[in-house]
Amino acid sequence: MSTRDLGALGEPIARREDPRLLTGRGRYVDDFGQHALEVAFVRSPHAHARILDIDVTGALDVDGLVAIYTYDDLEERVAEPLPILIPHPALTDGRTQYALAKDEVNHVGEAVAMVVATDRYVAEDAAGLIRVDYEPLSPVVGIEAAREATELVHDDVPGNVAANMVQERGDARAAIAAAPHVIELDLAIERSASTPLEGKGVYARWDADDASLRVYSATQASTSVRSAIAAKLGLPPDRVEVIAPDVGGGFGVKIVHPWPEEILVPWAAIRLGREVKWTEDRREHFVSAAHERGQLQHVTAGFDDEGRLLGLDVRIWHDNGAYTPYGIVVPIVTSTQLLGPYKPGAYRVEFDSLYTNTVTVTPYRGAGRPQGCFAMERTMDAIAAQLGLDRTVVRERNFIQPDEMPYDHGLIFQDGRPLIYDSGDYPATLAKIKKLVGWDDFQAYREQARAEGRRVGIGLACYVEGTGVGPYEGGWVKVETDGSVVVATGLTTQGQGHQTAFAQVVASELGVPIDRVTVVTGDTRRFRYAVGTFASRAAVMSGNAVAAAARKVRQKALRIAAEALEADPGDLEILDGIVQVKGVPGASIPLSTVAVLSNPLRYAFDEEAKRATQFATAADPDKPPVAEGDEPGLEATGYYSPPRSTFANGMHAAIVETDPDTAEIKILRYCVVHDCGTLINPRIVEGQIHGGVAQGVGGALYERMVYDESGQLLNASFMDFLMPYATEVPVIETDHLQTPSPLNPLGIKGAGEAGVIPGSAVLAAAIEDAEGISITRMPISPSELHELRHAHAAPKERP
Amino acid sequence: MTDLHTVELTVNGVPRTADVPARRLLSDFLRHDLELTGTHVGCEHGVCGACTVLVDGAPMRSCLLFAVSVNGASVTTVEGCSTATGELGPVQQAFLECHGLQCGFCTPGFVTTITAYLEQNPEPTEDEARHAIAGNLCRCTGYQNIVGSVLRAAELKREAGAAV
Amino acid sequence: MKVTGSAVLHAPRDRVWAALTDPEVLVRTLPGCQQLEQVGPDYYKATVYAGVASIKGLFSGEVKLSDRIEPDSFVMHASGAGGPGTVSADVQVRLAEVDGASTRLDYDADAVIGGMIGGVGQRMLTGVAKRTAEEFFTAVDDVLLGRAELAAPAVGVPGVTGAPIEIAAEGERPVYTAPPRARPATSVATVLGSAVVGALIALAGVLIGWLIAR
Amino acid sequence: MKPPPFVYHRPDNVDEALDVLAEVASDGKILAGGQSLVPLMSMRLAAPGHLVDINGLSELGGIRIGHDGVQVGATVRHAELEGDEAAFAVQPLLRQALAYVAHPTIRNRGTSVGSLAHADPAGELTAVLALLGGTVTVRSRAAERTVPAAEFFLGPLESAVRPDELATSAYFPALPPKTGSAWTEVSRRNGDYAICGVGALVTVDDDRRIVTARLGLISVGPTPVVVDVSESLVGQRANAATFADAARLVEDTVDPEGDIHATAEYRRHLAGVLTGRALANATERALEVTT
Repeated sequence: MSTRDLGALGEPIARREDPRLLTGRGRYVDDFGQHALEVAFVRSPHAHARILDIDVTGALDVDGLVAIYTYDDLEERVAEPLPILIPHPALTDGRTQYALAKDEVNHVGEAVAMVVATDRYVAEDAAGLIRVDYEPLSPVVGIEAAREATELVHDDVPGNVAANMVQERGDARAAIAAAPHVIELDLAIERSASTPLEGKGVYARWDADDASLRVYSATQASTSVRSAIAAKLGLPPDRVEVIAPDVGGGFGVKIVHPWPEEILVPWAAIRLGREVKWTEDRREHFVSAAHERGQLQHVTAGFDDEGRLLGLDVRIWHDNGAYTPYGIVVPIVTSTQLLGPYKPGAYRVEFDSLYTNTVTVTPYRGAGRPQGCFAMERTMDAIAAQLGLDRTVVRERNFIQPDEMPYDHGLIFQDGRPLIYDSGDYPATLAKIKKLVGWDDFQAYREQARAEGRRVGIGLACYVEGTGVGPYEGGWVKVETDGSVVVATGLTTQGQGHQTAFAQVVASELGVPIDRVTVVTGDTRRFRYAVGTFASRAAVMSGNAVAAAARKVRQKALRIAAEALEADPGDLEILDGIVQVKGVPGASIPLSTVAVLSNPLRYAFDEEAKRATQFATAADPDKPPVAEGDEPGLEATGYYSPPRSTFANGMHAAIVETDPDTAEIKILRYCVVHDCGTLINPRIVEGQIHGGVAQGVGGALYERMVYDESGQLLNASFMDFLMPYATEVPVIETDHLQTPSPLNPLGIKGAGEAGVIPGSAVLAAAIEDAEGISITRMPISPSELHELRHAHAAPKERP
Repeated sequence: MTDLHTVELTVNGVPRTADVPARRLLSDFLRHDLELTGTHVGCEHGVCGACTVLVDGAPMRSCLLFAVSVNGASVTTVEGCSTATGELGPVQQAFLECHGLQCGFCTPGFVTTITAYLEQNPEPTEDEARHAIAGNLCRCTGYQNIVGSVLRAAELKREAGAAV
Repeated sequence: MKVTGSAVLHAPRDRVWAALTDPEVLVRTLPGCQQLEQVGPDYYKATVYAGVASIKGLFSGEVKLSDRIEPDSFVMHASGAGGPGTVSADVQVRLAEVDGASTRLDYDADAVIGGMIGGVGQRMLTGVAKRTAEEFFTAVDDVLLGRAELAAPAVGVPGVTGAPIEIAAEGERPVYTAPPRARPATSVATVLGSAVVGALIALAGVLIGWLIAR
Repeated sequence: MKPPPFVYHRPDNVDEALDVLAEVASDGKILAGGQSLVPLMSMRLAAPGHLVDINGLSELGGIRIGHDGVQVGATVRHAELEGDEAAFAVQPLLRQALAYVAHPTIRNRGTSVGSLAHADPAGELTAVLALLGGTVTVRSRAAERTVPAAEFFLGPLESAVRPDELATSAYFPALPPKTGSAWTEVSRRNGDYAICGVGALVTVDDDRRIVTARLGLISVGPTPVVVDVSESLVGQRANAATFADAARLVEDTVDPEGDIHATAEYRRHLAGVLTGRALANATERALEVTT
């Protein structure tokens, strides 16, 4: 690794994308195609039903209607089920939907017919006139119903079990049997969802002359969408361009691909020879995108008198909804990441991934970790309570110590690689969070509050997050002849500030001012190979990839400059976009000139170019202008492919107050200590944490997907799905550690998901502490806390 | 039913007109008929606030208004919250400085709401700033930096006022 | 949603039974019901002008009666669909003599409200259902007490009651058309229990309350 | 989510509006603020064939203040009424309750009379009107009538305004002397529909004893609920009053429904708790104006 001048790296600079976004010049999918035809879907009102007949005649007279499609209109591979993106041997009974429902619908909101019209208003008019005759079937709703399996979601999947998987290290059950103390906990987390402010959207234009397709999609994985569209529509991949423009938040739901609409909209555009656009509305997003989090978990823990975990046995029932397009990543993540910073003597985990007639489940920020963290941290609190120990003491006794790193858990992680923690200092993190929240002073505060008739409680939760999942990302860096630098990487951006962070990486690697660097993401025209933005991987993966590309460019620049300056490359440095001989002022050449020289020219099209033309250079007449093995241009492509994930960690602590009368829950303080290795831009990382915490608070106190027994989602709007406003999110106090990852040159660990992970765990702990009532289900509302108080008080009143 | 109505608005100081059906929502009128796509639509039922624009100076949900019903009004969108010379306005500048946005989708509604709010209350406390933005949803930022942006924008406006 | 409730109707059980299974009575008592078309034994197609306040609309669905154990109980199955939503309900109705002059009606409904209305109407559904149930039972009671004509003037729209029910034969199928009528004044006294919810009304599609299926 | 088509009417005066209403009858709806109607239409839960836009009718604007009360025209926005100092002076409960109506942005467009006509059982102003014993004036082509609050709210989303009628104004009586008012509510998020909301009016005598105490509640029944708790408090020293009996009385009176946000039992409990809080605040204010 060359000596790096960190320069802008690590600086909390303002984001370079912001002026555009702040003045209304952002370009989101629905901002394109103002004259495109627009799509509306007829979606099932039933959770489980057979489609007997679709009668479109009522809609045919609608002025402005262009086309109506049902399953019967679909051709070839468009008529096949959508792919299972992440196959797994344990996923024995994976099922996916058809782009338009064939014969049967399996959740409310599944698309049955597609209407194309001159605008969305007209499309909805026509959709409302299509009559679908259904034969309702018994729906399976909720994990208990799925487990009982008296009714089946898919006739050919017995027990509603899509997957069953066991992982074990040591003999956990024997260890528990031999342990001095054993506790059992039943824990539940309800459904929530990503709910980005911008829904999904697809806009497609077909160029018949060029036989090429361009698709704009609000996706987290444009290269994969391109592959999926090419495969489904039978097009050569190089005839398909997919662009993720500005995307209004993702949080996981936009990683799934292809969504039915990503196939249907381009398909219709080709068939009709017209531009076609679909913009998901909020209700569609609730009933036809994806949810997550719904899990039941039974924990059995054996421990010694000191509170050390001797054996841990966890049984998980995961609600995967109607289909499994994204495989079983979520329960695998819960199974493995549940362990957090701890090292139980032996561990066994088994999950069933179960079908229900509800919206499909795919990862939502945190992706199974909030459930796992809830299980582990509630267990730690229960152990402390049983032994009468301070909750931080029990945790500390179970921590993996810094000198045990790298630590191999003996399990397989979601990326198919061994679960090996690369680095982290958990005792130091704990010390920091205790100090930040004032853990040791809380008892005094509690007494004081109690004297004022107030109930307060404190909670703490720890997590470890595998980030920077492979297989790879790539980056391309080019220095233009005006000295500006363009950077492209294939993964996409949904607000993470990649145009700033990657520019910081490249600017510091190359030695150019950051305002000369422009970054493009998620555009298959600009970079062809990529995986996507998920699993807190962008900074780790593309950060290191663009760094690798920039380093290659730097080396080439130094080589060319050395020839021009007649100096040794080793004596050169690049400062502020100028290559110079160290310690020799005046012996320098701007990168712009190096870029000119890197590309031997015949034609001079401007003043700069003249310097590279054939009569202007004093090139060796015996050598080819472009040396063997070399390439014209000051540009390079680099890739980063890690051996395995890198593990960030952190701890949250919260102080809550519960109203003795109304049972309202107020967060008085919320503290975060976070370690994601080297920070590229601390301000961006802090923003990620704030946003994650807000989602964690939402998941703990406000948000849930309420299904009734018939599979109707009862709160499919922002009126009733209670995403927090500013008044519901506490002030977030943060502190950082920086334990660099040894796995990548920049020492980065991911930060995107961390903030959300411990939300339910830490708030349940604080509420339990305030109330003296065991909290085992999240989220919790004031109404539910009120009920718990009654249930808790009842035995005393009526012995 | 499909009769068109001529709607004339002054948008960001510029007279604009288009013939639209009565049911055209102001949000769609701005975005599609006038191609001012800075105003975003996040829920279309008046809860998220992304579509907030100023109608005769007052913030309103453009998704809850029929364009025809505000015929003749003066409308300010996020595009109109910049300075006369096209530079960032004080609220926009504050968002830039305070990292008050991530994906930027909800941002236009915050910028318009805060722009109007600071006219009413030029020196908000932190708590007032938080309440001022409490009718707008953001899924990215956790609001902390938006609250900071409100306070910073107030500061910038005061500085600009003092400089004049 | 599962809903239960009960009401006391001021007539002997056999008369209540007769009224509740008589399309001529149903067509004039089901709130908003405009037309019942008999398509088979105990099987009707219904046209309902349903809604709340001036937000109203036409809705069509079907009603079947089954498991008739006269005069104790029967089951109503109702279903229908409009643009904004669907409704279907199975309603178990039981009649019990209170005394010679009145009958207690208990119902257990399992209603499924689907589509947009199911996802956004939760806050209002039970309230609307309850209101509509009261209206229905009051109307039935009025018929039973022979005071149906008296109900209308109470809400002050003259000249809309007392018109005969028109029965037109459309092919083999009798069609019952409701006379123009005003909304009867409700009388909470006829409805028992705090959790009375008018799932019975699902059969009239009225749980869609404020739907308009145009 | 786009609204269905409709015929748009923008009458030049109230008579013209009433003519249209008479003609289109129940196929028509008034468009005032539209903050409830437009989302219902976008969700296609409402599809009126005709909208009669009254926003341009200046004769329906304006807040008229008298010693006896506040008259609010049909096009007066919540924000206008909330900010009106003279209205606050005559009837402070208006501003106290309006602060809880959704968010300020909604209040900038939504009209107070419109929200009464909409008769949402969670609408703060319904209980304010009912508690104060106000009236709503409605006009049709044939007649004008003034409907007392007690007869105005018929059911959830159902007011006494008939299809051919236009609610032209609402009248809120002034706060009597030696009286304090208060509004309090619990909602899930700031600005959400209340899980329970309570307004209180407390009148004291010169001896600082409570004379009357009344409450108006929302979200605990199909229409606003008014409870007179004077009997449980009369004669009590206002500064030492305890409101436990009043709270129990209210709990026993209301008949709330459960929903996805709160059980019926919790709503009932809140009605009691908030009754105590609203009475305490109102009593305190009554004492302030009585000294």
